[in-house]
Amino acid sequence: MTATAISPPPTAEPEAAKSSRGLVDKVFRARELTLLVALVALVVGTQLSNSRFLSEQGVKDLFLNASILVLLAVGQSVVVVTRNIDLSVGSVVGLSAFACGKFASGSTHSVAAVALVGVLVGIACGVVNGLLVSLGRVPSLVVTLGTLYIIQGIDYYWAQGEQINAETLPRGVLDLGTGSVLGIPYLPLIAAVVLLLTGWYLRGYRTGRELYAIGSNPEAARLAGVPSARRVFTAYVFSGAIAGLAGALWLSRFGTVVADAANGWELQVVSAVVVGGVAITGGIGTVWGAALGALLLTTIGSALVVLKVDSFWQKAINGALLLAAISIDRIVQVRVTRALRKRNARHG
Amino acid sequence: SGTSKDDNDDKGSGGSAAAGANATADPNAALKTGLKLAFLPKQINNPYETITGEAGLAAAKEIGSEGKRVGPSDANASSQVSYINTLIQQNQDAIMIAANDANAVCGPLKQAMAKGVKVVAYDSDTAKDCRQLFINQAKSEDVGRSLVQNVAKQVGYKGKIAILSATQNATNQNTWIDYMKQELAKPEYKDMQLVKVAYGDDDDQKSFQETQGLLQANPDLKAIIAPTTVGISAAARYIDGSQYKGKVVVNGLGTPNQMRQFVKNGTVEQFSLWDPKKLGKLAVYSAAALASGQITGAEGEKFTAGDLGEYTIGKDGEIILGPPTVFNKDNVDQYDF
Amino acid sequence: MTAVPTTPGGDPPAPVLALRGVEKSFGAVRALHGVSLDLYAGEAHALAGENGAGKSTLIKTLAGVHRPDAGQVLLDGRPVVFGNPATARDAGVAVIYQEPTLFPDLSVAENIYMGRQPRGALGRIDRRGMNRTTGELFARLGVALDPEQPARGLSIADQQIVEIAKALSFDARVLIMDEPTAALTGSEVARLFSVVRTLLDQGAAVLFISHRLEEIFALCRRVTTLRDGRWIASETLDGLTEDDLVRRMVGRDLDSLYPKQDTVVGETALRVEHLTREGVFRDISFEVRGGEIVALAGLVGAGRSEVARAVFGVDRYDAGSVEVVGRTYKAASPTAAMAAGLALVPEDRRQQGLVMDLSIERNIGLTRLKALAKAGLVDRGAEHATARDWALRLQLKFARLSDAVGVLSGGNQQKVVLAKWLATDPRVLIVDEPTRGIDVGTKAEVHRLLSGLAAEGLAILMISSDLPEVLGMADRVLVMHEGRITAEIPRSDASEETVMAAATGRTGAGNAPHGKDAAA
Amino acid sequence: MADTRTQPRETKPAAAAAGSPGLARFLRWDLAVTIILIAAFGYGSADNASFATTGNLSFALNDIAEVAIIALPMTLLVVCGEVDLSVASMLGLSSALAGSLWDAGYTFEMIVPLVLLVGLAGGLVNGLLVTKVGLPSLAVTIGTMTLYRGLASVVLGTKAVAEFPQEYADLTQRTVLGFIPFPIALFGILAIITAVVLHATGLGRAMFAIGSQQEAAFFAGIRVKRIKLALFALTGVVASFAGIVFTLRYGSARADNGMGFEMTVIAAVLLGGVDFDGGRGTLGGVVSGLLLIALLRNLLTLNDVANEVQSIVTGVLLVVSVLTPRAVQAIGQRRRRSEPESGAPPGAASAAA
Ligand SMILES: Nc1ncnc2c1ncn2[C@@H]1O[C@H](COP(=O)(O)OP(=O)(O)OP(=O)(O)O)[C@@H](O)[C@H]1O
Ligand SMILES: Nc1ncnc2c1ncn2[C@@H]1O[C@H](COP(=O)(O)OP(=O)(O)OP(=O)(O)O)[C@@H](O)[C@H]1O
Ligand SMILES: [Mg+2]
Ligand SMILES: [Mg+2]
Repeated sequence: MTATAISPPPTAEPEAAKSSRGLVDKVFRARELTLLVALVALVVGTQLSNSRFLSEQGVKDLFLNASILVLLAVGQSVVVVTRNIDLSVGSVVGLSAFACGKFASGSTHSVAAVALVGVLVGIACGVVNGLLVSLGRVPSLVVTLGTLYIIQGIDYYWAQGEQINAETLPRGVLDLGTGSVLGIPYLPLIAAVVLLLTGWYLRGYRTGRELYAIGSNPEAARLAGVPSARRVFTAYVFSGAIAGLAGALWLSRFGTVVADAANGWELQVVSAVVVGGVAITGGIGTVWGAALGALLLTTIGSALVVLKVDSFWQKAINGALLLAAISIDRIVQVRVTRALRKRNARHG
Repeated sequence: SGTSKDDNDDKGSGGSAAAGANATADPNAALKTGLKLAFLPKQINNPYETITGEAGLAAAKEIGSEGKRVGPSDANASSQVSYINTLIQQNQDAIMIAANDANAVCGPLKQAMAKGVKVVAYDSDTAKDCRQLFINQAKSEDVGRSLVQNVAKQVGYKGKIAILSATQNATNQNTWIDYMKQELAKPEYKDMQLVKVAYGDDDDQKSFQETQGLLQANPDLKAIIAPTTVGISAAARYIDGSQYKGKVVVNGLGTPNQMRQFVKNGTVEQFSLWDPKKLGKLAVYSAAALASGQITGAEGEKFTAGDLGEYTIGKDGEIILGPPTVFNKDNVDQYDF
Repeated sequence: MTAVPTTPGGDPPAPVLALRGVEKSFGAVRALHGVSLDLYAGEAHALAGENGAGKSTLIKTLAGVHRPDAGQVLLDGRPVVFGNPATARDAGVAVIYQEPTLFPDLSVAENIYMGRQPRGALGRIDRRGMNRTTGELFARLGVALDPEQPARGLSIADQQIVEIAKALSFDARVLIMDEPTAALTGSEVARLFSVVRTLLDQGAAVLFISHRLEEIFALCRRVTTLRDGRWIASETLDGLTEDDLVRRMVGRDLDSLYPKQDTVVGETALRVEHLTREGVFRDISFEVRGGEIVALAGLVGAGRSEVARAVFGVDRYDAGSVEVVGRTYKAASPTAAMAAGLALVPEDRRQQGLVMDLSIERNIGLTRLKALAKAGLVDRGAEHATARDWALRLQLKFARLSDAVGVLSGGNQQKVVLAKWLATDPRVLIVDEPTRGIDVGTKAEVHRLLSGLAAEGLAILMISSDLPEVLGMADRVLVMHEGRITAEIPRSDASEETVMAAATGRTGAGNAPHGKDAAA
Repeated sequence: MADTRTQPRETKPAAAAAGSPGLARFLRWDLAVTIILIAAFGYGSADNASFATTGNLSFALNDIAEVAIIALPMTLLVVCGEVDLSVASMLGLSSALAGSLWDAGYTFEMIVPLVLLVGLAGGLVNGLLVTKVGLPSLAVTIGTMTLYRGLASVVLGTKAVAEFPQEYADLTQRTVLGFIPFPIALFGILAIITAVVLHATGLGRAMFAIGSQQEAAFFAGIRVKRIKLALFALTGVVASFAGIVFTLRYGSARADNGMGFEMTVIAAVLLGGVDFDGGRGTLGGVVSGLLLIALLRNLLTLNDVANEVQSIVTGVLLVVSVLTPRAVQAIGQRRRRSEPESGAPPGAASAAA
């Protein structure tokens, strides 16, 4: 071969590569930034038209409303980055909330015990999902659509139309939903702690990165010796546990539960995750984005009510906003990539 | 045929006409036993429907008949239809239905009546020619007007009020709301202003957030009327945990068990409801009476509903259960449902 | 069974890794049939064989991807069972697979260190350390890749380099490379070889697969040949000629590898003028006439594939025009390009060339759905007949035409891609790396085929990184460098020196249409 | 296609199963569903005297008419690797629109084309967002699902419009051959057309190719985007047509009509053995899946099985429908452990814009 004569690549190249990478990086970061800007704009705009929006009560309500969705979005993201999905979350929350209610109703169980029951119920559901998806190696959308029906059926079968009333619940459980420390209600606090820990873990730990690897290219993950089945299983158990916890929180927040708590929430959760920039095709996205997505969606809901938008329009506007969010995100991404290419041209 | 009813309204007379065409009432006929009576509630696991239905089943047992409850787990118009058809196949003697949609269930119900199955609507009516009887828990007009009257007294005939309803399509809700609006149009309410009708979809959490939204949008709101059991308890619970406690009146239709704590802690002064158990019971008795030939559904016919006493069929085959009970801290402990 | 190696020390050492009588079948296909192999420390061992001979299967058996149906894997003389890739890796076996397997969404550094990222405080990943060591690996390979760049968007060559870096990062005792050079050009190959030689000096054992025989001779000391899953020979390369090796691989003597026929050059079939795609290529003008094979040469990343994609309507271009058989056509989509008489055998056959799940016959029929239709319905008989004819003509190795194309070996897959495009009876055929990963025997067939097609009057534009192929097949060579055409060299003047000079931009001829003046 | 976000896909195991086609063909899931269907029918007839009566069957079939009609274009979409979750909302929007137009005094003959036009527009919105903007269809149609349902309540609010012209309403109740309801007969005709298109024409071939390897299909000159766009548009039109059928069948136009139907449609398609990742499935399987759902529902209700148990049965069927074929493959794969070479290379999918 004649190749030996060829000089090493020009020195200018790594620098160009570096700066272009910086820009790409910024764009990715920008997903979260855009969401934040949208959120702030929304809040400010609403506040300008109705000053009660950001009253103490208003802010409190905003965060209280978002907490459960944020939690579920965090759990869902962990599954979605592995190129899977968990549609059963709504049903799991319902079952867990009812189980917690049954457990707590008329008893003096501590709030920790009730939450534990919720988490255990969630873990049980997560284990079923996880086993089916990771061992059965079947499309997760279908499996979890199946378990959505199954878990809901079990829940309804058990409840038989029974309603758990707030007055029968121990004080401690209800306090979790209404109480606060240093003026910050417990619920958002719990959601924030779970969010922080999950984000920290996904970014900084081998097993966390492996979840992204599995979602990015399952076959490559296998060849790299990543125990995919075990990781995916864990992701489902985690998502289940979070949904179970959310069920317990649901009980404490609303006091009254019937079997169909969080019925149909799976789509809202997936919306939040998608708006938050977690790719449904796996490998991309952060829990920060997902949490912001959840916060944005709930805030839109609250803002529409406060802005006295006709309730008939609320749903339509929600849908349109979801579409706008993902479209703009995508268009910006494409534009930036194109701009990068042209810029490289000028440099080259 | 039937009785002396002389109604020019085609649709109105349909029910009695259909019934009267092939039968005459024999008020002295014995109540048959071994009848197969089926409840078809709006939604099988709705707690209110459960109370009504269970009481009905107990009543069916009392009279020696066989009752059952079937139904969808979502409150959709179309979901009930499959059940009606199955009930026809099963040769039930009577169907007692709380309709999710007055018209969607019509076709199959007519088929049922054509096959000799008696149809009694309760709680939420179907179109008038699709059933023989409608057991109205309370006269819709009374429910709507009295809620406004009670609330007006509570707020001193002044200020903004809002309504928190169930779903946008619920027939009974919309009827009541219509009457509320008519009542509010009267001059004595000129200082009261209905700012919004919000819909909580009979979903606890949605109702909760709608309440919260109502108060944020209208901080000077004086009262919320929630003519739905899910809505009123969610509204009360939000008010209870917020700064608005004691400042905003909550009234409407609720069950004593759900509302007891709010009445006792002062969040809610009063609310109304009929006894859902009696509603279920009356539905069963009237269905049995129809199936036994005691009545045909024509106006003016009378029958006895066990210990509930005697009832007379009104215009359009409607039977009124009775006036709603107003609950407050003095009487709420006497009820358990 | 195997020849005793002649190590410098004199004593025959024990093999580090060995296979003994390994059998492996996929359904009815016997991929390996009693194969043995010894790898010694400090020695590069070549594995030669035609497409489908079982080379990749053998490697996967060594790597723990497949478990042999019979036979043993020996590590340091002791039998071992590699249940999965991780156990093999932990035992010191690093593998570069034939097809790059990267995580597109993760950074290059994470791709290399997935599952074994260096850890710092609290067990957290030490990103800075990871990026630094990645940078060092790339420096060893003499490439300028950014460790933090996501793998998405890397060219195939860069992907292969990341794979190589990954394998190096293991500091493995055994390094197995399945056609690592298929996507690389001379300079990168040379770099790779010098790094591998260092590893050999440090005592690593290397197993190397390539269809480029000169590479085998340049790097390896011994060679094992497989044919149809059977072990043929293991011997030292000293004293062996390329012809000997080819004979062992194909079981007979081979005619010329570059059977270029002289043809009558006809009308201009493809004329590209001032074609520009910002940031990728600029001001590309050339023409290809009927009966002519024009090669587009250049280093990897020069933008050759991009030109082909733009001409074929896959990518948009910002300026310029394309003319096919005298008619300007707007390159809006492959559909339009096909209608104009163009065909493109793409660079990446797994993603772009074939639908892996579909059967062989359906893949071949895919480009001719309209032509195969009878009253709107697909004529399965005709589809089958076409596929059978082409399979025969290209000597495709297959069990049934209704088998999914995904189970064919790489070379046979490439034949299916060729068949699918030749079946459209194009006026201009663009082939992008037509013989990448194809064994010598098939390669010669493909060359004969291209040559024959040109003789029939087809205009062929051939993109190739294989310099001997370019020199052996092309009537004219266009050379690209950093998105521009830097030289146009007629067959008579084309040599490794002239082409490489233009490809590396050392001619100083700029856009000179006749590179030969500068290059000579 | 430079900017399609094609993800590298695992080659599906059936490719490997092709090694033993005899076994694979014998254990194909769509055939299994058909056998289960026949078994369920046999059991039902023996178990309950009122099951196999024409009246009951006619009703059981009519009960899934709209779901069945929508399942046809949905099958094509799923084969192409896409999905449309907005169909039930489009059904509701069409129903609401038909209701409000009827209320406003339009004749039914004017209403139908108008409503279908709106369906077309809705389908195009989905299609354009997927093909032009390049968004995943799952995300897009979750959005339009909310949007269209919202628009439905904007159009009709709380009202429920009834009293549609009897001659049209009758069409949805009339039967042919004694027990096959008109809408189902129509479905049958459409199903045959769809089956021919999917399994015997070049267009069908193209759809399978798109579903298994979009980029390769594009390189082969298949108009990937155009086909997808057309399918989304078709799905929109069919969903709005189903909305009209629904409205007439129940005689009631409401904004919440058909709530949750999308899940039943998708369940039927998947139950019929169509691979959710695209590229694999048969229309016959989907028809069997639909009939199985209809019969099971009817049988369970007839035997007074509680609604929640039915929900469990649906769920279990779904899980089994995907688990069984994999289990069969796993037996085949025991001999040849799965194969990385059949995995696609990752970066190759890259192709940045
Ligand atoms: N997963 C599989 N399923 C079925 N057959 C397979 C599978 N993998 C490989 N084969 C078959 O085994 C034989 C050997 O294939 P292998 O990939 O080892 O060849 P190779 O020597 O690497 O060829 P190339 O040089 O083209 O890469 C071929 O006939 C191939 O079709
Ligand atoms: N998918 C992609 N995303 C971003 N940039 C790319 C992509 N593919 C190629 N490039 C860049 O475009 C330019 C042209 O690359 P390309 O590989 O097409 O060149 P080539 O001369 O055809 O090389 P090869 O010999 O590999 O075919 C290079 O700078 C390369 O890094
Ligand atoms: Mg190989
Ligand atoms: Mg190239």
